[in-house]
Amino acid sequence: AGTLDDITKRGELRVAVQTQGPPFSLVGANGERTGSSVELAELMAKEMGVKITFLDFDWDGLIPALLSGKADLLVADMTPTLARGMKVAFTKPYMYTGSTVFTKADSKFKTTEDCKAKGTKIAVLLGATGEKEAKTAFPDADIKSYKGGGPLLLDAINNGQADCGVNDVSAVKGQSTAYPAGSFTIMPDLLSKEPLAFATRYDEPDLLVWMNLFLDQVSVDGRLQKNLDYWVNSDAWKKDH
Amino acid sequence: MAVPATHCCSLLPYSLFTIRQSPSLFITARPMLENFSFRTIVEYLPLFGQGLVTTVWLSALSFAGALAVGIVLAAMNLQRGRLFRVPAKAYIDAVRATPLLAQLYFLYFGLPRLGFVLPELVVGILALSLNSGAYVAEIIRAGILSIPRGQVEAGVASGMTYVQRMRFVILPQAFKVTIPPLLGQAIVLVKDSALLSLISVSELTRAGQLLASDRFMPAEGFITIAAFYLLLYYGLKGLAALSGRWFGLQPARSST
Amino acid sequence: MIWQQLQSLAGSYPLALRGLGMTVVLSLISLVLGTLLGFGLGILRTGGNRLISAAIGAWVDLIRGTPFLVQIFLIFFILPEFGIELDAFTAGIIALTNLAACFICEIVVAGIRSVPTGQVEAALASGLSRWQRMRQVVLPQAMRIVLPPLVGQYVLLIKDSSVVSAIGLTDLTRVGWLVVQRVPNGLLVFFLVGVGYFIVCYPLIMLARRLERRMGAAHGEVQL
Amino acid sequence: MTSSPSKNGTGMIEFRGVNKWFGALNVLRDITLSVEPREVVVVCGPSGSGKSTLIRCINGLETIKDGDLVVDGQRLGDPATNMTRLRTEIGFVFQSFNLYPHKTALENVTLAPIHVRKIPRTEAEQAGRELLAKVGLADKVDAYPAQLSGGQQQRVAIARCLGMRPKIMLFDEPTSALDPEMISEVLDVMVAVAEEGMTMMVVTHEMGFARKVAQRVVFMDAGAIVESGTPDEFFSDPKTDRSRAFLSRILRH
Amino acid sequence: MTSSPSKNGTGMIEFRGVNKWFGALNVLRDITLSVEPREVVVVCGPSGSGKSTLIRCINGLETIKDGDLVVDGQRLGDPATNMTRLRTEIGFVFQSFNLYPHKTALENVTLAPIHVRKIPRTEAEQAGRELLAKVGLADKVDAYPAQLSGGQQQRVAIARCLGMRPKIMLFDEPTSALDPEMISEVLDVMVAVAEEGMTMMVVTHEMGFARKVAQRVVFMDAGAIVESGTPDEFFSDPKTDRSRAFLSRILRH
Ligand SMILES: Nc1ncnc2c1ncn2[C@@H]1O[C@H](COP(=O)(O)OP(=O)(O)OP(=O)(O)O)[C@@H](O)[C@H]1O
Ligand SMILES: Nc1ncnc2c1ncn2[C@@H]1O[C@H](COP(=O)(O)OP(=O)(O)OP(=O)(O)O)[C@@H](O)[C@H]1O
Ligand SMILES: [Mg+2]
Ligand SMILES: [Mg+2]
Repeated sequence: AGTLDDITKRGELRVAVQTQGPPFSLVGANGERTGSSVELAELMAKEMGVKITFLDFDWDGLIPALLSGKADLLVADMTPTLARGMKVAFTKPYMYTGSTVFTKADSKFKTTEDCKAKGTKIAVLLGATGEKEAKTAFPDADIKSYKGGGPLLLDAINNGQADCGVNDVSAVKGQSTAYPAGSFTIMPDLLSKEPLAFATRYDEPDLLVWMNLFLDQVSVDGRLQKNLDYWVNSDAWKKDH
Repeated sequence: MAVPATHCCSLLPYSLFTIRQSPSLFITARPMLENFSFRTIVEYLPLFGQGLVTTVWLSALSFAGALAVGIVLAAMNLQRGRLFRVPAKAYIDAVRATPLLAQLYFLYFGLPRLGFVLPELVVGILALSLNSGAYVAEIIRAGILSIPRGQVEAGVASGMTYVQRMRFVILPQAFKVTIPPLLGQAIVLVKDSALLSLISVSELTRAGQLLASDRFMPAEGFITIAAFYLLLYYGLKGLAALSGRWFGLQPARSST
Repeated sequence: MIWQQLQSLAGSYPLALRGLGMTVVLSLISLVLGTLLGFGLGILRTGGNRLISAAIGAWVDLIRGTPFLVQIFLIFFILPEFGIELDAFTAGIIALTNLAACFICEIVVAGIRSVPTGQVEAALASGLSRWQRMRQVVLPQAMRIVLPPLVGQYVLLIKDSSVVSAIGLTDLTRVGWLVVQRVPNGLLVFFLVGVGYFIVCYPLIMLARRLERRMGAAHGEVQL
Repeated sequence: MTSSPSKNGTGMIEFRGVNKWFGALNVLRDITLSVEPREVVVVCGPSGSGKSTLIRCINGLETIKDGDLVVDGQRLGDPATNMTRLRTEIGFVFQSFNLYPHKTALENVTLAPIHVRKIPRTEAEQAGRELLAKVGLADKVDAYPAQLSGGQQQRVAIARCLGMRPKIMLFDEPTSALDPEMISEVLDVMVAVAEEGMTMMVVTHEMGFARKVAQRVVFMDAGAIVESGTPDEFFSDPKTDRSRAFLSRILRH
Repeated sequence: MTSSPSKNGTGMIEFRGVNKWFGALNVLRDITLSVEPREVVVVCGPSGSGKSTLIRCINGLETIKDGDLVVDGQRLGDPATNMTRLRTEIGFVFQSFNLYPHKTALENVTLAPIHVRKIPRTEAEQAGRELLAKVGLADKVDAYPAQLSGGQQQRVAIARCLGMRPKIMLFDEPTSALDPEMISEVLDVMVAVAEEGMTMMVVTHEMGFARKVAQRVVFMDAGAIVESGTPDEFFSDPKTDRSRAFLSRILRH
């Protein structure tokens, strides 16, 4: 019996999420779990005809949850690197984003170039691809990796603990909306182009095939685009959550 | 990949609260242990080494700070006058009743609002010292109070000042009593220092987490840091035993 | 802006209450179980059987010497590989109970050892059995030494319970992390989390103080 | 009353060639001594001579290395001997009282009767009150040890022993930690117990007590019994130099 | 030797109408007493009568409520009096010795001279060794208190006092925790100190000592000085019923 059969029998799709902040995964004002990735996962369960159970781990628990079989799949704003691909099976990318540089609006760092100065304090998220990007893009800078999600990066920049932040552009845009407009300067240029994908295990090939099929379908019928337009490419979600 | 489902009897009651049985749970696949990669650990060893070094000196500095804070607080707490005692007690209680995480953020995000932007390491050491200091203060107070009243009086009677009594009579004796609980506190501090990874201090736990997030090898990462912490634990225990023996040169009990 | 953040936070109070509830329930159950187990281990450890006491000592060292995060990780994610599958709540309870038991064991051992040998000899001389000696003579006297640090340990364990968020339980600290995504003010959010813990822990600290004073006074100890 | 060990083992307490070591220290050297039923023996000697060790051996608080020690017909160290049972027949009054600080005077007295002898609580308490009254503490039944003076504590300790209705009572310097007024309180109680015909071994330097109730005085030095005789013989005409020197010092002031 | 308080305040220790309360308990009642330089006064009385409290007041271990207490010309409780300085002139030997368990015998003796008197270490150690030799402990200089017998500890405590070269020495029941042989060791040392002309107040029930060296015996009861006189007067012809009853009890055995 394959994983899909198990899921059908169980009537439940178990999805591990990481609540890293808007726009991908967050807990709304009313305590409900929502976000771009979360809605995609819900859509998946709906197409499977089963109910969905979210397992909310912090970063330390996310990968073990998938590997140990506590979760069927993993939905987070995660970049499928080749090293990671040695351990888990990624779907094909469902969107592309990239790391961007942002600074406090009134700081002396106006461009990405400014941040390359020696000793600039660059805030990144621990373990995120932004951390790698920052190390190559700013070899002379002082890279500080934080844990706890994108919003705390913004908080650190806002408080002056670091000069520039590097994080996923969609996350930065989504999360900066919690501040008064114009608090941050977000550089227009991207340090890199990064795909985002979902992950499952290599011992669940059927589920992987299905998920890829799902991504194809929702791209073709526009549901994916609708989701991204609402969550990622605008701050339309702000007024609802 | 999947190993055929063979039944395996669980050692513990299946679940005390919710019974969530799924067929895949009966598979004896050991994805994390079977594929446990010592090679990767070795590859990451330099990183763990750096983390270990940071943890050690960070904890050592913080513990020194905690001792200083603790001694001052304990001294304040032992005064007769309320002027010193009340604030010391309030501080100790507040610190003990709230999590280190809250205290860390209080300093990390709070200090800049008052115009102090300090490096993360400094904030981290400060937070650990101030936090552990409250516990150390209680340990020292208990140690000092365990010294028989007659010892204090003997010091008083021979004309020693408060400071001389503390230095020659009370503290050397109290120190011996406080070694085991201080060891306990040192261990707590070493493990608590992992929390500093939240404010981008790169220590031992961080190295393990890196292995988990770069290579998706959480078991390798976590088990390795556990091994290193255990090493530190036994190191500290040995140190405590040594100092205990050093202070215990004299026979264990006085017959007074 | 602070005002707006506070408003936004106020809306999250059901979530916060749930988190607080989880913290309290987890701590309560594991403290009760941990205390029972800890006393058992402590009594066994002082019981005279070398092998048992060495085994307990080694286990206590292992638990005291490794991060709680790793312990909970092993229980929740690695035990299934040996066929022991636990849901997050049970795993959390087991991990916390074990942690509590090990620390409490140390406290109990210290308490038992503090009872003067003369007391044991008096009990021996009047023909009390091993268990009667423990129950009637040693434990009641050890409690004097044990109670204050025991209650202090409870406070530490309540705070340690926050690590359960690594296995997907939403306790008070975790709620802080969730809320800070929308209200990116670490200082404010974690100050409030701190207040939550304070409400639970402070009464315990007061209790420990009271016990310490009462026990001290009852036995005629003098202050410096 | 015999002053030499009986050969046939009818003694209540029989030491035969007992030796004991603490590490390299031979604390008891070849002790041979027999105490008859209803006999009162006083043990004296300089500090560190092994007096405490001697009587602690009798109820098994110390184990012996070689030689035989037979108490109430049962051989100590013999696997067939139930020590816990035997100890209920032996009362021990410690120099430092060792009252249970968390129990009242009455509870101290009734604890063992209730839990070891399985006497019903009401009955045990009745008996306990009578005993406390007998040692002059009728009004202190509900006091905790910390609320009692040294002499009162020592009397509770004696009542605690008597409560088990032992066949033998052992006293280890029962008055040395007391002040002069209290000493006489305690000695009065001990005299009363002795006169009821209890087998007793008493480590003490109270010569008045020895003269009054002891049938025999045993003088120890460096782990060995140096001299043994009736109080009159011993005090008026000590036979060895060591005992003469000792007596001269303790009687001098 | 005077047995009434001197009016002009030439006494080394002068109590004038001293009262002290512990809560509701009036532990010292209207004490008036003067001790001349080089005088040896023995204080006795039943337990709880306030003897310890009396001598503890003299070096300020207890504070007094009203009345005057003048020691070596300095009024206690007066802000002008440097208590720490004054205490270096008063040696106090505790009933329970209170030796520093983490220091050797020699270190116990030299600690205060070095740090309080600021005597150079080598000189202090030299003096300390001589003192320990004087109390018969030349071979125990490097022993820790736990390695000493009770009598030896008590002698170290006396040497520790003498090491400060005080003008006054106060002893609180220095022999009550000792066994008979040790009592005489300690008394011998005290007699020697007294004969060198030290001002001494000694709480004790050792009548031999009182007869031998005391110029005056003070009998206390319930916080008040009930009787005071030369040892001969006091022992042979006590004037109050209370002291007669007390003497009869402590002399009986
Ligand atoms: N547990 C022990 N380990 C080693 N030596 C011991 C122990 N107990 C007693 N001793 C030693 O054994 C000797 C005899 O001790 P014991 O207590 O029997 O003497 P004692 O005659 O009762 O003296 P005292 O009159 O001072 O009570 C002493 O030298 C003592 O130091
Ligand atoms: N710190 C204290 N608080 C309250 N009462 C006290 C305190 N110290 C002593 N007392 C009481 O004061 C009284 C006198 O005590 P003190 O120690 O002076 O008596 P003492 O004559 O030395 O008796 P003993 O011969 O037993 O040593 C006693 O009733 C005692 O209970
Ligand atoms: Mg003895
Ligand atoms: Mg006294």
